[in-house]
Amino acid sequence: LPAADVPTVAGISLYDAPALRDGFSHLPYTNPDAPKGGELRQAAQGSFDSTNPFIIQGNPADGLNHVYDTLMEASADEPFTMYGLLAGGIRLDPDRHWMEVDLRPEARFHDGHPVTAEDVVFSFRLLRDEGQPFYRAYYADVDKIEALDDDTVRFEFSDNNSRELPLILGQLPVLPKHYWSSRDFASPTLDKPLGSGPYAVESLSPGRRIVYHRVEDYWGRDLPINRGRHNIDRLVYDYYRDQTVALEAFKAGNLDLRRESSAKNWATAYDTPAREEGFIKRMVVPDAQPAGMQAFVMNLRREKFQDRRVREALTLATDFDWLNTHLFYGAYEETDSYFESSEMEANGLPSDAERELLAPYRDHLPQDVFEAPLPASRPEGLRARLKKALGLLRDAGYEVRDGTLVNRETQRPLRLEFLLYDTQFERVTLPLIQNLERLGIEANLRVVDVNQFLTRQRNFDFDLILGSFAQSANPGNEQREFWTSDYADAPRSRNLIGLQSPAIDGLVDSLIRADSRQALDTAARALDRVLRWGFYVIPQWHLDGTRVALWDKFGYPQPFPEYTFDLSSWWVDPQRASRIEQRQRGER
Amino acid sequence: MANDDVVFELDALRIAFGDMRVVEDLSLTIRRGETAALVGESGSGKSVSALGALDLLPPGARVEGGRRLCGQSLEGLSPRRWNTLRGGQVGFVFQEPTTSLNPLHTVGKQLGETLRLHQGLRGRAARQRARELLVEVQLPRPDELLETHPHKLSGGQRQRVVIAMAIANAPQLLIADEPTTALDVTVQQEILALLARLRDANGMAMLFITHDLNLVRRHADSVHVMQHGRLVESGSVTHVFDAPRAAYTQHLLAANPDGHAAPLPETREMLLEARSLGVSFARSKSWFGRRPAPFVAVQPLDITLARGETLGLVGESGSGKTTLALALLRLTAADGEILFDGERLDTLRGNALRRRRRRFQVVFQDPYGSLSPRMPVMDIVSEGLRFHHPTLSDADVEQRVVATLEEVGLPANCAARYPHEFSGGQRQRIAVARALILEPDLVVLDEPTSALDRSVQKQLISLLRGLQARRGLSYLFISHDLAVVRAMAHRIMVLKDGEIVEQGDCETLLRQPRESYTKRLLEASGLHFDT
Amino acid sequence: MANYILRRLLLMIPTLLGILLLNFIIVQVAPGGPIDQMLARFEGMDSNASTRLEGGGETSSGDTRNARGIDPRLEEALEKQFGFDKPPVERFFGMLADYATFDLGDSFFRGRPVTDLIVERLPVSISLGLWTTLLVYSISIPLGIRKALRHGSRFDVWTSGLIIVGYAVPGFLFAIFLIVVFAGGSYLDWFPLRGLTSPDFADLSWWGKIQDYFWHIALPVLASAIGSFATLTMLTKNSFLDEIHKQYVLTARAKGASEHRVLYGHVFRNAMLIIIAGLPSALVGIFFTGSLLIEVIFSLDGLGLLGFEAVMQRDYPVIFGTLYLYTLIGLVLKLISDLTYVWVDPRIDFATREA
Amino acid sequence: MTLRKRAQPSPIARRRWQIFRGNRRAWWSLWAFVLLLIVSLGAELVANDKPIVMHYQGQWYAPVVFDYPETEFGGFLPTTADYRDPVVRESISSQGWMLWPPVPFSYDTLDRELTGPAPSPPSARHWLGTDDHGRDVFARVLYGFRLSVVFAVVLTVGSMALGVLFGGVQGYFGGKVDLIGQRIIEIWSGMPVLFLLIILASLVQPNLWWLLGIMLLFSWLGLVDIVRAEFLRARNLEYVRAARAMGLPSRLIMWRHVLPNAMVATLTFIPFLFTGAITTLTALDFLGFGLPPGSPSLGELVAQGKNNLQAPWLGITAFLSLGIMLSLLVFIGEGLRDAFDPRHVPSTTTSTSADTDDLPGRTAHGQ
Ligand SMILES: Nc1ncnc2c1ncn2[C@@H]1O[C@H](COP(=O)(O)OP(=O)(O)OP(=O)(O)O)[C@@H](O)[C@H]1O
Ligand SMILES: Nc1ncnc2c1ncn2[C@@H]1O[C@H](COP(=O)(O)OP(=O)(O)OP(=O)(O)O)[C@@H](O)[C@H]1O
Ligand SMILES: [Mg+2]
Ligand SMILES: [Mg+2]
Repeated sequence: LPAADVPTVAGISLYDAPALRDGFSHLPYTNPDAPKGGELRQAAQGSFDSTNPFIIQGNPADGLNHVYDTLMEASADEPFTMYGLLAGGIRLDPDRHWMEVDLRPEARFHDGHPVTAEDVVFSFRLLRDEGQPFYRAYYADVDKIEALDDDTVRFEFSDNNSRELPLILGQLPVLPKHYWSSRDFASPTLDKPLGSGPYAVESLSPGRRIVYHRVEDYWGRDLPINRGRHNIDRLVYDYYRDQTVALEAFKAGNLDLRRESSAKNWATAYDTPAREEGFIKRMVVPDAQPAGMQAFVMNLRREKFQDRRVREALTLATDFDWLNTHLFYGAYEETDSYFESSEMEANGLPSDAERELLAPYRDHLPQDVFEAPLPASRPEGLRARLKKALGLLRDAGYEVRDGTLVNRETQRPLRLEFLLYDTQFERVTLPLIQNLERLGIEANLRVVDVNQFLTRQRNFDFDLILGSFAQSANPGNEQREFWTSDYADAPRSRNLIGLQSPAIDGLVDSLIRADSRQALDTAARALDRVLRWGFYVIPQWHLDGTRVALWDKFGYPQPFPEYTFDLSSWWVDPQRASRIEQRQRGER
Repeated sequence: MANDDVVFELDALRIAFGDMRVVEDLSLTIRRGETAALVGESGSGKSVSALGALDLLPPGARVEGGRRLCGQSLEGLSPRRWNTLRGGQVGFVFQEPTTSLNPLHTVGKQLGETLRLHQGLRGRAARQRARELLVEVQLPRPDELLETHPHKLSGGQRQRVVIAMAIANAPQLLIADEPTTALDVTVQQEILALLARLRDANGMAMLFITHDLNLVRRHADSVHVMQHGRLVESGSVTHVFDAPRAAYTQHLLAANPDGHAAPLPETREMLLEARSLGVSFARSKSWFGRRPAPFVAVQPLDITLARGETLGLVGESGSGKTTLALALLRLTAADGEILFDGERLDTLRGNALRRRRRRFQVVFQDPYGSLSPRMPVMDIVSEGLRFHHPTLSDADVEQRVVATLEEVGLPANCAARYPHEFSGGQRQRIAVARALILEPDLVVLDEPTSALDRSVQKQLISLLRGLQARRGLSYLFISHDLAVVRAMAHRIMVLKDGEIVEQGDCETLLRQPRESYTKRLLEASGLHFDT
Repeated sequence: MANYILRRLLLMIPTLLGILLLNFIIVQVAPGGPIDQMLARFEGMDSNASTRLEGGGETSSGDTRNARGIDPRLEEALEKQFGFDKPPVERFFGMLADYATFDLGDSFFRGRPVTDLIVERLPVSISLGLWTTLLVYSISIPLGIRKALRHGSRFDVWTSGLIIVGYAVPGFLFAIFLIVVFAGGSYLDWFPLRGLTSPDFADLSWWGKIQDYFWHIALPVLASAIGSFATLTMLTKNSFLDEIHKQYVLTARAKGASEHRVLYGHVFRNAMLIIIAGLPSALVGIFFTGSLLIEVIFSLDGLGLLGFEAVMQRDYPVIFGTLYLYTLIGLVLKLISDLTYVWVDPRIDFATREA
Repeated sequence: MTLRKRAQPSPIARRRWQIFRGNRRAWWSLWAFVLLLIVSLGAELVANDKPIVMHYQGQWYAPVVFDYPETEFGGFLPTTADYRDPVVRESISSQGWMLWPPVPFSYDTLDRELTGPAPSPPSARHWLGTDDHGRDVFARVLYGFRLSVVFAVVLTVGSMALGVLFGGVQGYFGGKVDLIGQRIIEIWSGMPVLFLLIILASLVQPNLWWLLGIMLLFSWLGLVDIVRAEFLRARNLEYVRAARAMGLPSRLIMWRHVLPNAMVATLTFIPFLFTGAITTLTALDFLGFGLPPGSPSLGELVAQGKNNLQAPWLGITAFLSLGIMLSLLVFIGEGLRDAFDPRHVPSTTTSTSADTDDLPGRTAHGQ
């Protein structure tokens, strides 16, 4: 289709049309009247020694993305929808063979240079050729990029299989060509970077802190997409090596906001005077992002995991309730789906559409897929589950002899090794191991350093490891790597389980080819069903949301955007901020 | 009886270590310009009394009784007061000169410290004065010595350094514990004359602890005799020497080294022979400077010793006697040939040499230093025995140790004590016992009797002679005490500056010395060697 | 002596070679190399020190962005970039040639010269090392001497108790304790939580800078010193106990030297030999490898952390560069300490003693 | 002569023993340590998740010694019974009785009936609380003490022996032995221990003995310099020359004459080496190269203390266990030092002066 026939739009979405009409005034989850000003101090982990986040080398500082504008900006309220930022208009071939982008003529870098199509082309090539390796992977399907004129760029794609590519290109940060052409892009630098974004680096001291200030005359400040966003004057990232200390820093008022990853800290660490006086507040900001599957992954390449009954028996040995109450302060929810907490999660009996997808593989699939409702029913209580597990193991040809579970035929005991690279998970693995031991399984835990872990993972030299199959709201190509036969033996592949099932291959194919949200959901549910009834992993838990503790000086739009935790729409309430400041000063 | 003249006074001094009382009721007074001699049996408490008087005993010692210096009581003095007193008003010469010096400081520094503490002398002035002091105590090469560390000095040289330190500040009281034991008689005379001069010039009082009654007779005014920690007699020298009242005093006066070594058999079988044996020590060189010529301690010389023979080695302090002896036993690096019992000793090494060592033993000049501080006497004495005769049973070893200790005049029940718990003379005898217990063929005795009173000395000499007679032992006997040498030696060799000046048959040499150096030695000794 | 020194200096070359070779071989044998590390980084599996050293959350967040996998060509490119396409022998000799001219190469991961990295981190390590050493030595030695003098007294017992407590309390726990109590938000907020200086350090007056500096290093130095008092104090005490009864001490007393003079002028030198003997390794330890955890906790970028991270990341140039430098300094220090022996105790020599 | 009468078979040993006993602190420390050691050696009887003995359906059982399957007690699991499982417990107590150890938890027992989240604070049920796995801290300390002590004893003795041997030989013989030996040691100490551990961990699951072996290879290096320095000095002393004159072989001279005087340093270091060994284990656990997961090590407790600041009993317990152990050892060490110190003044005379905060031997010491 010639470009002239394609309408120019302000936003694109993966499947359907973007929720907001062209000419919307502001994003729904922003407050266009939010006051500007104030400061947000956050902790960053570790250290940094570079301000170039795009390359392999160096340890880039946090927050550098604030400095650059991208072609488009994602809405936190919709899954995989982007609206033009630098791009004033987008023309996307309905068959997704090409895309054209019209740059906003008023776009300016911080030094006043206009942002031109040349810059876009330059950035694209620079990132692809010298940037981090994932850029090369991302842009592999872009056959051609071309500046049609000063403000228009055209991308041509090699195949239409990846619906996502236009959106990925929307994330392209645009770097100033005039700046970089005289500099070495490939080696780390500590110069203040030049961009066109809402913030600029004010000061930095390597490894300690980096401060951004809001660019007062930011060219895009009044764009609808930006209205009510980027309200805070100064963004400070203080580097802490140690999380305990960072927590103390927060409590001492050196940090304004903290995302808490530990349920224990969440439950116990915030009982400070400041919280009692109402200066500190905690909240869980929900999001509708699929939780993905975090689990102990069984390596199907090993003989012992071939039997589905054995695998099911292993899953029965977890005691999530105990873990959750005793170790996690009840903070988590048990995961059972691979697309947990999303539309794609399978429930109950398969729908007709799902059945249709599943039907061709009927012979390869266990009956349960078709007949048993999800979530799979499991006996209440550990003893009962162990009993069931023992039964399953006996069916699978094992028996207990002198306290150990041995295979009746080979006489070999069932031995399992959990491989970890991180001692944190010891406390959740050991109870499981003890339960397995009650079944007579000789299980043990092996904690090795990351390097060895990687080597063994690459060679698939493990029984069970902790794996995490993260899912986005729009699963796509990556599913192939997760589940399909092609990747089962490819070194370093993410098919940790070693799945080689035509049924799954087929379902993944239909998922990727889905041309509507509906079709995608159906395919995902069918896939979920098959994976779950295969008992390939021992699922763990998830949290639907982000735990944040903050000094109560922020205003934020409510309800929160559905999909992402987005700080750019927050603002500082001057009154509360000064109250907090008074308190801090008073105490010192 | 307070008197302006009284410098130092002890009143019923009692000293005990734990429940062991070592000094009982010692009282004495010393006046200005007076030399009081403290004599007595080895181990009778002389040194302990002197140390106790100045609060220098190790912790755990209890001192009771009155002590007064110039009429001022010494009880409960402040530390500061003690510091001005010690080294300033009171000079102290310790019995063990070898161990008394700080091993890590040069002689100059140690002398300088005394001068600085009490006279405030520093830098050039202090150095100048220190040099003068060294010259006064007859030390050779004073400039070099000032920069030398104590371990490079001979026994007598160290003793003189200690004396120099003691008199550096013209003290009112000088306590000298056997100050001249390591000195040859000529130097001894000069030192004593020096002390006498100081005494007369400054009105210094002197407490002179010694076992050498000759010296007492010639240099002291009054004498106090101790036995078993008690004062058995005191009075003026003439009084006591002419009419001793106490039985012990009489015994002591009567005891003189006498007798002679048993005559040698006709067929003289050589035990030890050394040819052109020489020792030299490298002098330390300054950075990048040229290395100065080494210091020759022993000029290449020949020496022979027959089986059953005693060779007396005499000579000026620092003349290389100790060095020669150590070289002979391969205990210090030397050039030349050494033959022991027909076997080349200088080429032996390792285990072969070690095995031979049983046959030649040595008593070091510094007995204290040569005893392992952390070993009880029992272990010290039995150690060699256990090693060289591994077959001996524990009981046998123990019994032999006890027997040997008894032979040298130490009771057997001292076996569980550590070296520092003994008196100087006792330690010397421990060292002798350690050497003798191995039943060697040759014993090198480096001043073995310097800390012994006459009676014990006599006992030891007769023990040694007895052993020689019975077992055909050979001795290399180094001593300054010509009377003892005469009682022991068959032959005498006179050493000066590392060279043999004269050697020959004992009696002949003593009666008709040829060299002027020997003559002076004999004169100074005050002994009369006529038949 | 000059001869001996020359020999020692010459022997440093084979020693250094030996150490480098040994390390080179072992490091090659160890599983996982920088390329795996690099790839792991892209997969979001970071292996820096901090993640190993602390407990965090119970959920591991995967990053969808990287779900795309890694281009196999990248691996080759990396290999070439890091020089792994050459055989090990060639790499080893190449490294030696560079080291001969003190060229330590560039870090794989940071893309900067190793020398720069080291120089950058020196202020932290020197601050920590210097003040800790000074603090420890200036307290432990007099304390040890005093304890020796009052051996068995009540003073001796309670000070022993105190330093033992200091030793027993794990340094990092103490550091956290200090932070919570003296720098955190819950109790006293007296000290800063991290870093060597304040962000506005450059604007401070001369005096303000000094204050700011000490204000910052007070807690880290205290935390890293706390455990070091015990050994040194006890060592000093025991060596003094050993010397204090020797005859020469008596002589010094008889000279009228004050107790202080006796102890510091006479006994000190005799007793200090073993303390001097331990000094070089203590110095190397404190300055270069020392307080990893303290550095992590107080967010200080020091050499300890640099070394540890280099090991974890298999950043070979940093590993070998620092190793080379530390070893060289260590060897020199050792020579110096040997010479100090002779200077302290002139009786000491290094000549052979035959049996 | 006023020599004290002593008529004991080995008077010197008696004297040392007496001095040691005279030092009350050392004496009690020794007792306390021995007691702790004995208790921890019998840890299985003190803290265990199995009854010591039990009576069930007229039969006797000793679960601490023998494994009985749960089926024996009416359960369905044919594996070793979990006596803490309420079902099993009920079944047994309805038809017999059980005698539990004072602490009914072993080091790896998860308290499944814990009421609150782990780590839970000290209570009657868990005297020292639970750790963040939900395991009884007291039981862990008890077992951990044993493990640590075994590790530390072997490591200390081993590194002492090696350190003294190598340092001594180099210092005593000097010359080439020293020159070359020192260089070898320098090279050796340049070994990347961390990498060796990594390699080890990739070959085997490191256990106590493996770690011990590796640590032993390097831990002695710290002692060498000090022992060497002492030997370099002592070999020039007069009594060493005297010993040589006696014909003693070098090994005996080193052992009997030089070593006792070089012992100051060595003896001082023993308690610290000992606890140092435990800290080393801690560090290894910390880095993840330590004992297999779940092992009761004090090091792990320390790490937990750091990660669970909200549960101070973890850190405090770890600190107290280390502190008490070290104090006992230091005090015992001081007692030993005194006992072997030839100059030690028996307590009868010092008892008065020792307790006044005064210089010892007021009158006698001078000043
Ligand atoms: N530290 C000590 N502990 C126990 N007993 C000691 C100690 N010092 C000395 N003695 C004992 O005290 C007694 C007196 O010793 P002292 O040194 O005064 O003898 P002395 O008269 O000087 O003998 P000599 O002439 O042999 O030097 C001796 O029996 C000795 O064994
Ligand atoms: N290690 C050494 N280094 C340098 N010079 C030394 C060393 N040992 C001894 N001397 C010097 O060698 C000379 C001889 O010393 P030696 O000890 O043999 O004398 P001596 O005859 O035994 O004297 P005394 O009768 O005083 O003991 C002395 O001048 C001494 O200074
Ligand atoms: Mg005496
Ligand atoms: Mg001599």
